[in-house]
Amino acid sequence: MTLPLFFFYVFGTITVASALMVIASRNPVHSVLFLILCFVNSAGLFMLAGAEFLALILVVVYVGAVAVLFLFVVMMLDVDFGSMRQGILQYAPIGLVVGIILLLELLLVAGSFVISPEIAASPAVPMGIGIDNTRALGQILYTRYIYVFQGAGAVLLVAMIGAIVLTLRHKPNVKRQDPATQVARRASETMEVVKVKSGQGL
Amino acid sequence: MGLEIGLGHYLTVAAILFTLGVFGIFLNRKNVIIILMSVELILLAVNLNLVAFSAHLGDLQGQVFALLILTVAAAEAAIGLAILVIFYRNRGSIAVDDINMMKG
Amino acid sequence: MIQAIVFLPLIGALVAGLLGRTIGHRPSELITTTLLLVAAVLSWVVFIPVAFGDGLAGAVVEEGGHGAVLKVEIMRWIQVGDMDLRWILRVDTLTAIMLVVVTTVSSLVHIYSIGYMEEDPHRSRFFAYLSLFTFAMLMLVTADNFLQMFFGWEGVGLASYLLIGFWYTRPAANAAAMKAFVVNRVGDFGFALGIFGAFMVLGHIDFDGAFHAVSELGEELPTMQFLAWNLDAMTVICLLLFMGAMGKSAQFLLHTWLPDAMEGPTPVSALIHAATMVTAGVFMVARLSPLFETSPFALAVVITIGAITAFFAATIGLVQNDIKRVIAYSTCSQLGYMFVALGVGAYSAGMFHLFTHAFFKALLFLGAGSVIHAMHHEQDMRHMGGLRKKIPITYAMMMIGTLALTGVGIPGTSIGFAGFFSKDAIIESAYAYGGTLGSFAFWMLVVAALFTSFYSWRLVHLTFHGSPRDAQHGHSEHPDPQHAALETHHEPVDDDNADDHGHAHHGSAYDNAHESPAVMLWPLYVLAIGAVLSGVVFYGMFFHEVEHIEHFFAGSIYVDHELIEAAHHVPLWVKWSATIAMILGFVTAWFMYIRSPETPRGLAERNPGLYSFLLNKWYFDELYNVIFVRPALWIGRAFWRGFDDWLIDGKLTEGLGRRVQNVTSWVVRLQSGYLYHYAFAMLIGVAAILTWAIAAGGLLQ
Amino acid sequence: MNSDIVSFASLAPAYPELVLAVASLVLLLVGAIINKERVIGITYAAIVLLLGLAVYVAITPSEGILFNGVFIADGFTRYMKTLVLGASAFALMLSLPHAEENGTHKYEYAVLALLSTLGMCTMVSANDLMTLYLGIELQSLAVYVLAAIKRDSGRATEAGLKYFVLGALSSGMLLYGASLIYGFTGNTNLQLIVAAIAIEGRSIGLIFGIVFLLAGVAFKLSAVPFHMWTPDVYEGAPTPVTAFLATAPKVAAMALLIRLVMDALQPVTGDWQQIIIFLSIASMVLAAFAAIGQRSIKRLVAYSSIGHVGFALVGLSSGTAVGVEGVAIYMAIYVTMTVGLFAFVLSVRTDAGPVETIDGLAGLSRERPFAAAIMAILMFSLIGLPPLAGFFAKWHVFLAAVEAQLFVLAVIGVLASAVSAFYYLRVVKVMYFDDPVARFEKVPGELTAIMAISGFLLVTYYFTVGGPLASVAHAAAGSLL
Amino acid sequence: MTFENSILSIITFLPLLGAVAVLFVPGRGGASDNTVRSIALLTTLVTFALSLVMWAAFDPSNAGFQFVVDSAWIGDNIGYRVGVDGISVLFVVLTALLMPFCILSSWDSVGTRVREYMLVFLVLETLMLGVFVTLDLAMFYVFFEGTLLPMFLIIGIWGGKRRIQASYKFFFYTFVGSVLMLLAMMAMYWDAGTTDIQQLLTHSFPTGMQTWLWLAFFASFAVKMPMWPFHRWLPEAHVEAPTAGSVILAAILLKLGGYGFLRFSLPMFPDASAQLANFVFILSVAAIIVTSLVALVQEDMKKLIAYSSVAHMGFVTMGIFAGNELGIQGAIFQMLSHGLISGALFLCVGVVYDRMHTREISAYGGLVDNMPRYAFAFMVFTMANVGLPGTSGFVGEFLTLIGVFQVNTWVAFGAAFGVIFSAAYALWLYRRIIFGALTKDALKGMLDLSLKEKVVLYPLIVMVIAFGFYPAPILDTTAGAVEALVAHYSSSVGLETATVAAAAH
Repeated sequence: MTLPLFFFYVFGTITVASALMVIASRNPVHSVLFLILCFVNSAGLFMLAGAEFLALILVVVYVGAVAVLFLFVVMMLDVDFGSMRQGILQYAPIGLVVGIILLLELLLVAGSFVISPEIAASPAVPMGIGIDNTRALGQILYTRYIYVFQGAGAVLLVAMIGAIVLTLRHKPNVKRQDPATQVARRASETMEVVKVKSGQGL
Repeated sequence: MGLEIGLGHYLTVAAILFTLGVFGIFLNRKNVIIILMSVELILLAVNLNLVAFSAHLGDLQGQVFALLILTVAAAEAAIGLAILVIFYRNRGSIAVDDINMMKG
Repeated sequence: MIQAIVFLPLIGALVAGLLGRTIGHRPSELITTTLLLVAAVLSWVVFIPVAFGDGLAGAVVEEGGHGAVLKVEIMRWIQVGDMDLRWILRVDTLTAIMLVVVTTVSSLVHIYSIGYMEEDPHRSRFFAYLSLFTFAMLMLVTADNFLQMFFGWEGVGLASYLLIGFWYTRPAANAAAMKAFVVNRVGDFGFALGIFGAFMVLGHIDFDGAFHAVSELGEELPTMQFLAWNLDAMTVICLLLFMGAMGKSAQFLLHTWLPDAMEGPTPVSALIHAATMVTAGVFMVARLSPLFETSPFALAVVITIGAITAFFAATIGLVQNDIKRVIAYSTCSQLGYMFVALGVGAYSAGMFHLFTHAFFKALLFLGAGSVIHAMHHEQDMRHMGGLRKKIPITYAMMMIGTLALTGVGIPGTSIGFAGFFSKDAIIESAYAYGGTLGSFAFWMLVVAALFTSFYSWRLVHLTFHGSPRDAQHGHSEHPDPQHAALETHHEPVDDDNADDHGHAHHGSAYDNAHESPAVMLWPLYVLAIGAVLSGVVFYGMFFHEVEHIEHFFAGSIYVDHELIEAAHHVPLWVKWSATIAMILGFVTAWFMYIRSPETPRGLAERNPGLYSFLLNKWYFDELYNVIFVRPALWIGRAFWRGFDDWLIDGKLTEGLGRRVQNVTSWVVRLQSGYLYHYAFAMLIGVAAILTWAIAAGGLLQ
Repeated sequence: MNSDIVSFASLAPAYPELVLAVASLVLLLVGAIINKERVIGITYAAIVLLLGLAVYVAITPSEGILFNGVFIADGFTRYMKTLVLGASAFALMLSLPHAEENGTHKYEYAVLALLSTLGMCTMVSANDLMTLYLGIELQSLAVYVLAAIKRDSGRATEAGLKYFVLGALSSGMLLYGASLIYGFTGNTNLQLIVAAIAIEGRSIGLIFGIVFLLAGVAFKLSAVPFHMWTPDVYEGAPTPVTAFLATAPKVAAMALLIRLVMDALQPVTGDWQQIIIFLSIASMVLAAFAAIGQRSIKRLVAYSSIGHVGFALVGLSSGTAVGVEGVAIYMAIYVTMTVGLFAFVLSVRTDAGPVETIDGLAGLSRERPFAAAIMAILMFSLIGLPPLAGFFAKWHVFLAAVEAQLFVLAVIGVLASAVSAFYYLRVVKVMYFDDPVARFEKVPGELTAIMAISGFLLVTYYFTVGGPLASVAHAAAGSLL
Repeated sequence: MTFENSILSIITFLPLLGAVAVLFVPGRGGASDNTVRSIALLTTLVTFALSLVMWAAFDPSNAGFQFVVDSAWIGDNIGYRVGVDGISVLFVVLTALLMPFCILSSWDSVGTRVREYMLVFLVLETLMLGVFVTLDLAMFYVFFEGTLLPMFLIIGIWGGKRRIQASYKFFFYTFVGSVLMLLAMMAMYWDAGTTDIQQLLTHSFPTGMQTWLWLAFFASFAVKMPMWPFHRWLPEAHVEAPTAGSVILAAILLKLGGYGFLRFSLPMFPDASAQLANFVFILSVAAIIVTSLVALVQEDMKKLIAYSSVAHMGFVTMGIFAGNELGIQGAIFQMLSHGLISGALFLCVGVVYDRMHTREISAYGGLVDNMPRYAFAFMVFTMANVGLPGTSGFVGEFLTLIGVFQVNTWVAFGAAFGVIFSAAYALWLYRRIIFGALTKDALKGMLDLSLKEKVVLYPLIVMVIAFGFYPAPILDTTAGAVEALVAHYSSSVGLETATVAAAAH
């Protein structure tokens, strides 16, 4: 057993196990933590496959942002998880059967991979020989895949607008900026000169 | 089993992850957040697939694709959580069994 | 001229029918009657040269045709493919005879009705119907093709229906009218099929064409596939056609409508149900004699049915109490005679009897009408009696009619009433036909002659002789077994008497009885002349000598030389048989109704079964009710409620609807609202498709 | 790797997308700045923009493959984009009346709709698995938000949540399929995939990839068994949003599906054909039965749209140009009918608010004869009764199926349409045969106009648009193959 | 735009124009209702006049299609093609003829939603005319199926108590039948490559395919006719429909099935027609006998007449599949004549229904006392229904019977029972309604025919009788086309002209 293989098994086993715990654990906080574990180990797998940039991104973006977001929401919603009903697994057996069939079928695919040499010989976007993974990605991301890149930007924009429009609440006693009113402000409305007679209040 | 890390290894792990993700969606009665996490697992499985294929084929498309998926998945998570938050505000619960106003 | 004869009645009918209310009753009556009189005169103008001169004026012998015929084309009718139907008026001797009979009797009936229907509020309608009937009958007799005949055939059926149901407020009249139409339709069913067969086998639908085709058939007769069997085509066709004749002429099995048809006004009975329409069957068989002659079997059937009818109707006539029903059964019976004549091949004899019968039977009916009129619409003979003094002219006329009907005359001489000549001619022909069938027919007819004589004289005795027996004269206290039987069996006649002119309102019907007005008596006189003389005058043309017959008919019917010769040379006892039977009948009737009036009651009491059997007309109505009417209604209801409502609607259509609802509620339950179910459904979908792709896509090789 | 973009003009085929992207940003900014009372103007601007783009796309023949093969523009995309843009525009128009009540008065609504439309255009023009996914996500994410935009409504948020969760699952499946296809063909570009399949032939991985990919697309189309979200989301989401997601995204998804199967998967036609046939039959039959049990108009519409997707897929099942032509025509007519339908749903109101149940329509024909008449026409058209346009839609797709000798499919299809007649007729029955129970409010002008346009097109289809539409669709299908 | 190529389009779409006009009549209520009625009447009258002009210009000696317009329209598979031949021309005239009567008969009896009513009727007229004039397969379906829609509304909106069930039943029976036909049409297009009926008539379909196509067409036409046992929708639809609806249903819509058999089944699938003729015969005879018996026990006037329609349509199907000139000419004639007669009978029922608002037979009796004119009209139509010679009802019955007799005596034998039964149920109906004593108080105040009713019924009387005595105008018009059809059919099936089926000596 070579070292990479050993690490593959380590990462792979932990990934699968923590994924199982994600869906099996009763406490959502635990789930999130297992999810983080899962991602980190997956990053290891990515690394083993030579996708260094993606591995790092996975850790940075997922563990650093997404998973933490999950954790944040879980905490914020402040659900009383103790009183939450236990999942009644009445359909579990049939679900299990169907799931296992699906798994077996997918594994069938895993074992059947063949690719003709012609295709293998001429990849559409070959990995540059001698340049590192990050650079290779960078070279095509802003040229060849500019459209996709910009599109991904749009997706993020949608996510931003969506999150704002859905969750932002204007609480009445919170001071906030309102560009429209601020721009529309006039001097005459903002300042009033009042002569205060002495001895009297306003 | 060979001594090298084969494509099959990756695909197997991805398949298991995918199945677990799917399981998480339909066996879960407790909590919608778990479902969202299951979705992340599925996407992870896909990414694993793509990276493995990419490595095996010596082709970068898979990695670009995976990168795209990561981005989109982040956006998806944001929106999903946002919807979840307003759902919670309306109903005071995120139990899957409670998402049942409309049916038939 | 022919057009005038045929269409004048139609014009009359249209005027009276459509404009009757506008122009009033009397003008309607006058117009229709006048038009018919003109038609009658014209008919005689056509007929006299045929009978006494040198044949039909203007007639030509067409090449390949069947004798001297005068044809007048009116217009096209139905032309499809090989079938070329036109409205053509065809006149030959046969037609000429019928023209005379129809128009004469009809015009007399018109005249008579002016008096008879005087009180009726719908008189113009009545006259319209009468004229319409006459038109239809004339179309029937002048038909040049099967279909035109069928037109007339159905037309007279319609008119008969309308006239029987003329008094539409009476349920019995409506029922009788419908029955007449429907039973006739049963006959038409056969007639129509016969026409189809004739057209298919002979390739022509006009008479000349068909006759020509028949004459070219030769020895090898064609066969045809009819239903499951391959049969001799001509036999099939003739039998089917004869079925039509049976319906129209009220022959055994299809006779039930005729007695009920007496619900109509009496002039109608005289015109339609005695003189003209019912003889259409006879006319048809005579007209189609070339066809019938090709099928001995069909002729045998004609003889059998005719003989049975003659006998069977006479037996029923023996015990009937309604004056009109007696005459109706008599008509039925006489029609049987005619068919026997046709069947044995003595077509001319059959036509002869038709001719004479028209006169004396119309006379009897109109006479009976006069009696009924006198008795204020009382028709039950048991309530009559002794009317001789009250209505002497009617009595005389009825006597003449009875003498003619019973066939009084001296065999071997030319002395006798009309019926004597024609009836004897038939009986002799039947005997001459020979064989088992001939003997059977002969004896049936002789017995029928005896019965005829009996019931005719019974009628005369009950009505005119003896002492009055109406309500005031012992109606209440007579425990007559006949009457008892009558009450148990619900004679419709009885119900009707209650309807309009119940005698209770009039005091004694007998006391109030009066002779009919002149307008009703004059037609009687004319008919009486016919009843006396038509036999002796026309005997020569119809039956006496073969050459004479041939010349007279000029090819319009088939003439069987040998048979007629043989009929003239039958043994003496045969010639006397009918006369003897007639005398026996007379004597019995005299004994039972004049000499010893208790005898009938005694006889009836001793033979209750036979008596009710006869009184109830051999239970034919009941039988038909059980085997045809009720099953038809039952099947109708079964298919309606059972098939349509229960099976198609309940089980299939609406059942399907319920299935759909079931499926729907099941499908809707699938949509549980739970996310995990939805996700699971997607998963199952994918898993199923994957599995199927593996299994069916052959991916594992 | 060099870009193939040499000048601004060479971007011409992608102008609509670029304009949409830029416009959505601009409108977002404007919306943030301008006065609260005027934000509805953003929606108007978006409508005008969409209509303008629709016309522009329809009349400008600029075609080509851009961005190193990830983007394609040809006759087919022009047809579908026109439809998508038009449908979006009309769906946005439907958000104008009663905007406050439906939560569609925010300027974000229009911006998100524009971005979603951008996603749809990307879907239509996708020539690469990546753009395909990108388009779907862009479209979906925006619509998830829209479905829940009435954020204080329990039903709307539930609809958004359901839609989101199941949508995410479906994208997962789609991606898994995409990854398999990529792995087994070595490419993500559709043309290159064709070439690869031509060399490789079928393999289990490829077929599995196709299954997953089609499952993902079927979800967007709401084809059975991936339809489960549809009734709930249609019912829960604000009506204008339902109108939006029942029209344009369906067209885009259908265009995507057609591009995918007819172009990329051409060599394995036999395999995907069976899947499509399965989806088609399941959709037609299930929708026909399920809809009978519905009381809510919007759920009825949901099942109806499921059924119609099934019918449209009948055409695609044939795998021929005629079939594609049929689907193209079908989608156009479907959009017309659906827009009209939602205009009706929005227009029927009593004092107590919008009428939501079918029984609530009782006697409508007496008080609002015009709306009822249009609805009756719509219902008959949805049944597929001639001479209305719905019939011609079915004619084209079934014709393709018969030509491909898919007789069983065709027979099941027509029988399903007979069953479906049952529930459509019920609406007519309630409106026309029953007696009124409530008073109905007056119909706003824009809805009347939309209903009138829809009704007019449906009724006069044979005389007006039928011929031209058929020839355009013919050309579109021709350019694809 | 010449007369030749525009007349059919004008006739077909004129009512639609009228419908549009009706739509835009201003105002609501009485005055505008009258305007609407007048427009509808005028439109239908002009249409009828034009149809007569067309008939006059029609050349019966030409067996092909006339006034043909042929232009491609939607894609390459649906065209605007119209034309008439001897088979269809008279149906156009019949349709145009009956519409004014329908409008007139509903003048007073329909008081609610008049505008919609007239609109729907005018649309229906266009659709019906379209069925007969179109020469494009797809458009045939469009028109054929399109008639469902207005009829559904007519029954459902203006119908009686059980109108909803009736309209649903009507809709589903016919719809399910026709969708199968739709598929068959597509298969025909696929095989022949055209939807042009003129070309399809010369195209010969493979024998195996013919059977399936035939069955699919049969599913539609048999329901439409309706043939037993697919008839169940008819009695209910008739009973519940308003008078004019019943008239149209019986007089025209039922004929679409027969027309379809003649236009498609027989000439396009001759082999299948020959094979399955016996099947049709069995159903026809069953229709004639069974439904006649069912009619005998009905208690509702309209239902009785409806069942009688089913029986009469049995003659039509029988005649068509006899496949000879007599049978087919007879079938066409029977359809036309039944159009007049059954229409008239329903109008007659409408007359008393308008006065009494019940169709129960037992509620009537003795009407002749007060309503002699009505009784007369009813008598004429009853007798025509019975098939009395001298009425148009006879000619068709006779020709179909004699035609089928040459092919199969069993069938003729069975069908001839209809002659008996029809008399029974028709007269039984007449007797119960018209005859008898006038004892029911409710009936005593009933008035005889009004002027409008006379205008409606009297012309029908004249026509029914006139065509009974002189059917030549109709038979001559159809002769050429039928001859060609029979020649085509016989040569396809390989029969000698089936006049003499008498077996060899």
